[in-house]
Amino acid sequence: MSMSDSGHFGIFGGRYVAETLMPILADIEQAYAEASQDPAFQQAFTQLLETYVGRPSPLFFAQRLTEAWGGAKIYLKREDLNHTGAHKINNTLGQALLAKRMGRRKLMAETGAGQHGVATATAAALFGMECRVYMGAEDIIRQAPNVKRMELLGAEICSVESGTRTLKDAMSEALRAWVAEVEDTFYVIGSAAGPHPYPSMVRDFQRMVGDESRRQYMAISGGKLPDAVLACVGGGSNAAGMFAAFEKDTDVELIGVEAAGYGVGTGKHAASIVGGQVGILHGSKSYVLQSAEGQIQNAHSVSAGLDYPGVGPEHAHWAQTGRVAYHAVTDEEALDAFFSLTRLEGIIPALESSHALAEAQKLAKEYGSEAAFVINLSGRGDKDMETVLQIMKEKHESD
Amino acid sequence: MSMSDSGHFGIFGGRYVAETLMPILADIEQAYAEASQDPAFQQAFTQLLETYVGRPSPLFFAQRLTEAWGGAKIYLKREDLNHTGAHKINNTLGQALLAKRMGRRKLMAETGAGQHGVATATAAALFGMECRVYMGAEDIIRQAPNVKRMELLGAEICSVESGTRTLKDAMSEALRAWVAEVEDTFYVIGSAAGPHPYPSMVRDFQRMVGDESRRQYMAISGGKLPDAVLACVGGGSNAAGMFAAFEKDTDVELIGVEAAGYGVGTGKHAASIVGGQVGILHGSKSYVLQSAEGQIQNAHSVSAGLDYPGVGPEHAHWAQTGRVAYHAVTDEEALDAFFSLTRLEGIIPALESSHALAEAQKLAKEYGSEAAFVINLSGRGDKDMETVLQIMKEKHESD
Amino acid sequence: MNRIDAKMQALREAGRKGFVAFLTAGDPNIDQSEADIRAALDHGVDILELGVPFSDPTADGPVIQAASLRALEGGMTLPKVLDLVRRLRKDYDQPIVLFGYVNLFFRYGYEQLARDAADAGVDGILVVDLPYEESGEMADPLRENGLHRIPLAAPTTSQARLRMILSDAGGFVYYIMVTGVTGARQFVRADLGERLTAVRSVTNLPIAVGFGVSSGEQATTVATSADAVVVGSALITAAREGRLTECVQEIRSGIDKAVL
Amino acid sequence: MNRIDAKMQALREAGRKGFVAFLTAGDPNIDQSEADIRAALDHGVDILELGVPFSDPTADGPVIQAASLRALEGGMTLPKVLDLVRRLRKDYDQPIVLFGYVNLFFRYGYEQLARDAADAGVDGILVVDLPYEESGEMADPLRENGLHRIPLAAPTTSQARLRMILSDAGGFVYYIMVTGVTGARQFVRADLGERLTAVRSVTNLPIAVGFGVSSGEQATTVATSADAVVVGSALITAAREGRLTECVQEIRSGIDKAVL
Ligand SMILES: Cc1ncc(COP(=O)(O)O)c(C=O)c1O
Ligand SMILES: Cc1ncc(COP(=O)(O)O)c(C=O)c1O
Repeated sequence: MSMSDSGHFGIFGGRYVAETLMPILADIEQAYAEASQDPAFQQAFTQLLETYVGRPSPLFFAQRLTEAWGGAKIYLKREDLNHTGAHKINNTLGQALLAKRMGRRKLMAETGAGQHGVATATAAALFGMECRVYMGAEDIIRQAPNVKRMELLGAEICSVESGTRTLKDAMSEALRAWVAEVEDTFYVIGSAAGPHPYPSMVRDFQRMVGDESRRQYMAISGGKLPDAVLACVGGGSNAAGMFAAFEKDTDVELIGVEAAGYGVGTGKHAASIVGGQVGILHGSKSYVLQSAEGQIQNAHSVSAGLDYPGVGPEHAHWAQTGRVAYHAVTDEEALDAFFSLTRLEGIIPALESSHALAEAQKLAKEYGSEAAFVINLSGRGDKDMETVLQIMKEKHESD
Repeated sequence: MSMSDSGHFGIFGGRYVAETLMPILADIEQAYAEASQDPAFQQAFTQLLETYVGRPSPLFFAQRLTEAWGGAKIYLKREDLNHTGAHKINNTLGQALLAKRMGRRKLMAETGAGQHGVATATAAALFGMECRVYMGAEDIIRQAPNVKRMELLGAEICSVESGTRTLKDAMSEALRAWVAEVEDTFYVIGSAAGPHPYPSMVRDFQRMVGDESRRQYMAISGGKLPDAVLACVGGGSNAAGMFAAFEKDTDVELIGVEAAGYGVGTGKHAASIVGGQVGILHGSKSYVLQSAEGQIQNAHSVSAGLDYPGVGPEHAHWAQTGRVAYHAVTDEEALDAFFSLTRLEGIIPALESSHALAEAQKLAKEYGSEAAFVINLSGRGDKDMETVLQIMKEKHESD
Repeated sequence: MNRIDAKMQALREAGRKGFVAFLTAGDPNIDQSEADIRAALDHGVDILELGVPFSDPTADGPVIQAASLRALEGGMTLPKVLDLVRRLRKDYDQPIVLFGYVNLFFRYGYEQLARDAADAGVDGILVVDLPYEESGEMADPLRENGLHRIPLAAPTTSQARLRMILSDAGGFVYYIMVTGVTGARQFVRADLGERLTAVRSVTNLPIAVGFGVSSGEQATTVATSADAVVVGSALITAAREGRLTECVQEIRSGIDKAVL
Repeated sequence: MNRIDAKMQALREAGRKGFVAFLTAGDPNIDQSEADIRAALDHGVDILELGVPFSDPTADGPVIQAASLRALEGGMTLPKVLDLVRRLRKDYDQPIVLFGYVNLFFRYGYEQLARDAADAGVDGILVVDLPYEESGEMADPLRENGLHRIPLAAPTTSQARLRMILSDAGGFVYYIMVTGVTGARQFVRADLGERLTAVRSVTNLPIAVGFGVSSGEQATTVATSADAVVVGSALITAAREGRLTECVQEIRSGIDKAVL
């Protein structure tokens, strides 16, 4: 597992937090460095991934989608099949194992789509730990099923009423809370964002997604690599896990897909790389949606898990070096892709993942039928059904 | 794949349907017999199970549950991790492949918990077929998330207003509808029930659950077999798939768990074997909840998927020969087990599967810590969250 | 001679077509049901098909489902259906066929049922969900008690299958005109004549055609090729709307028009 | 000499403890904010910590979060904060420390900020979320412009770490009394004296203690071991309730009691 010692990715990353948190971050860094060298830790993690999460998740050739899009062959990495329904559980189990190793009995987390909250609550239940989840009041409404799951799992849910009442504010509130409970609580960050060592650690805990995909695709293709690998980018954890494994395969195009909301031009979007500037938010330097002065701007995306004005620092670095191309797709394009996968393959994707699908649809023809895309289907869409049905209803009424 | 030629299991089974349906049942029997001998069919099925469903599903050692119950080691067969969240998808893919082979473009299904409806709608989407699902009006309310999923998947949902407005009536209505559309529609029955060849065919399409469990347990235990295998029994498909693989291992106790609702003594239950008599319902002879005269009685279970007054005929036979022991657990016991698994292991089980867990809890001490149970966790409980939260609320209010 | 055979022979000799009326026994209660049946038998019905109400009538459409439910709520049971037959027999000699679902008969016991039914004056039994393959156990007791097992044939039934299922049947063949459940329909299938010719090629039994006939006009069309016409849902609806006699008369005259 | 150093030296020489007042610049609007600040400076405040409002103040409790929001809605920006300092400098010579979050300063540019702030009359800068390790880029411009980088120390900060983070700091050490965000609290931690002794063992800088002080009594207790007491949320609440002067006076006399 690789990470820069200072926690920087080029000019990005770092550890921009209140002094109170600095010592605990150093402790976590240290404990993680040890754990990642400890075969017992790795074995416990791997065993949980296999018997509890259900890994490896399959790589599925989406034949009807491929036909419909008329170009590159579409392979889906089925993180939607993981226990709790998204890639998030990989990371929370890793962090919970680390928390246990560090002797912590309490977990806390921020959540947007609720997937990370559910995954943290799940890990807490599994390890017999307490769990508190910070979630924006708006997201509590639009991701109701996940709220119910957290309740049943015994987590305490703190409704965050400040700001846009979405993921950004949940994370701010979580940081505030952590400062107060830093002595006994492990903060399980849900994406490859936040202060060092989180971006590297979360990437590492998601890296099996890419490693498996690479192995699976090579097995299917007789040793070839895919032409492009696509993943949606909110904070960037599912994409980082995917890209890390293909980073050195320079022939493989890596494409991160951000949420363009109503369109990057409208200012109502969540595309921090495509439409933001360098800034510092929630502990690290990266691309941020902000005013000219540096006030953080509200993100907008139909997808709660992408509705965040920042992005993990390694993505900022990959964008700057050009190793990964970042595109953005609108709410509407993502919804179209949501329906395509649902109706053509019988898989209801998360709205987050639908962004990666939508970009693949745009590029499929251009790449042609000789090409192959591996797309990370980062989660299932059960949590989004109410949102989608509501939009369908509104569309129907305005027709 | 084994089945009796006449479609009987001892005195049970058979084909008690209107004349109109007899020819199509013979066609299905024939087509299935051919398909089950055709390597291409088997290969297509296996491939879908691996890359689409996510098989094999893991066998998970539930350590905290084992400790809490203080006896036999608890292993869970994780059918909850399957695509769409239950064992039902195994069977619907098998039947949809058969329908395709027979040139049908339309599927229909009955559903109780909605899992089978979702699984059928999913298979229909995957194969580009039309799909109509019959569901009791009562179940449409208590399994709302699954109704949304079916809608999104493009299935037409027919609300059944007759009788108790649950699974029994949905199946009656489906049989009525099938008679009218028998020329172009394949009826995908959701359990190991109904007229021959469905009970055998569905058991065969679920048999990998048992085969995998057997292989996985042996790998874990160094070649031993578990002491007991438990599964909940509604119509009996998940249990049949499990038991078929262990049937000849006479040292392995097989335990089917029916729903005792408010208690078998109260008459408000769904335990057809434990509390019913031999009768004929929905196409086969088996145990049925009925009045002395033979009028079918209403079942009751908190779990929509078990809320059915009949049971697959092979179970009736296993009960009669004594190969499988059938017990029944109450709504309350099942709910307790639901919470135990949720809170101790971070797995929210289906209420159906919670019945099997509850029976394991009862037996764990008696068997002692040297013993091992393999329990089929037939599905996840996302669909049941509203029901459970509602019950929690009512309990809370009445306290 | 079984009353069904006698009636069919008489109709044939008179050059007439038969009118088979289906009514659910006990709908909406036992007394009114008996009055309805008597009215039907008084106004030109040749054969009575008496539906034994069942909780889960999977071959029936909404009208007969509702009738079954009313009858059950009205307290009707299989023994009481037999009592009703016994009372009717005092005043009527039209053949009576019990029409029902297998579970009730199975629970009652096939032997006992055949004995009690024959004793009450029943002439045949039609079990909707007991196809030929499963009917073995019931066949002997029926035969021993002089009751006909009335076979059903459907548009989906092949010639080979027809040959099999009609091999030991008696009374008449109940030909299901539609692929679907019971209930009034507006049409008569165009190929009905052809279909019946196919049936006749394997049996000499008379053929009654049912499922869907609801008007005098349809009855005329059907009676043109069938030996008898079965009407059920339409009669039940008429009975509940207080115009059963008119409906019986309309069907009767519709049937009779076919042979003018 | 930097005004902070001068003030601290004067206090020490006078045997007094300092009163550091935190107010969010621009809360609830620019004019009222200026009036509030003047009132505070007029009634015994030794050092002004001027909060630069930020959209996402992750180290602040509800009171200062709300103040930031009001200030932003009132049109406050970093350049306007500097204008405010410039106006205050005409009438006051108390040291002024800008207190803010790194993103605003980063976007403004550290060089530019250091120049403009010094020019306006600012004496030090405290960046809540810019720990020692990340402060390198900002350190030179501040030094070159004669501004102090005010370091924060927390209860979680180890001795080794204290030594590092205080190595090139100036002005005073801001010691965070609680593990938690800003906001009024009812207690003073019992081991405060001990903690401060530990800090003093690695630095000669004076120590201001803040986070949670909200009453004259608490101020007395804190001032017993600290060189200065920082009060923020309590002042903001008082200002919004129209009793800022009273609150300033209460704190002032609380502090002064510590050395009687
Ligand atoms: C299914 C799914 N995909 C993607 C994301 C975005 O997060 P990340 O960019 O860290 O993968 C989320 C966040 O909640 C999610 O739930
Ligand atoms: C998760 C789950 N388990 C069990 C059942 C009961 O069916 P069966 O007995 O056929 O396995 C259902 C039915 O819906 C179900 O959804």
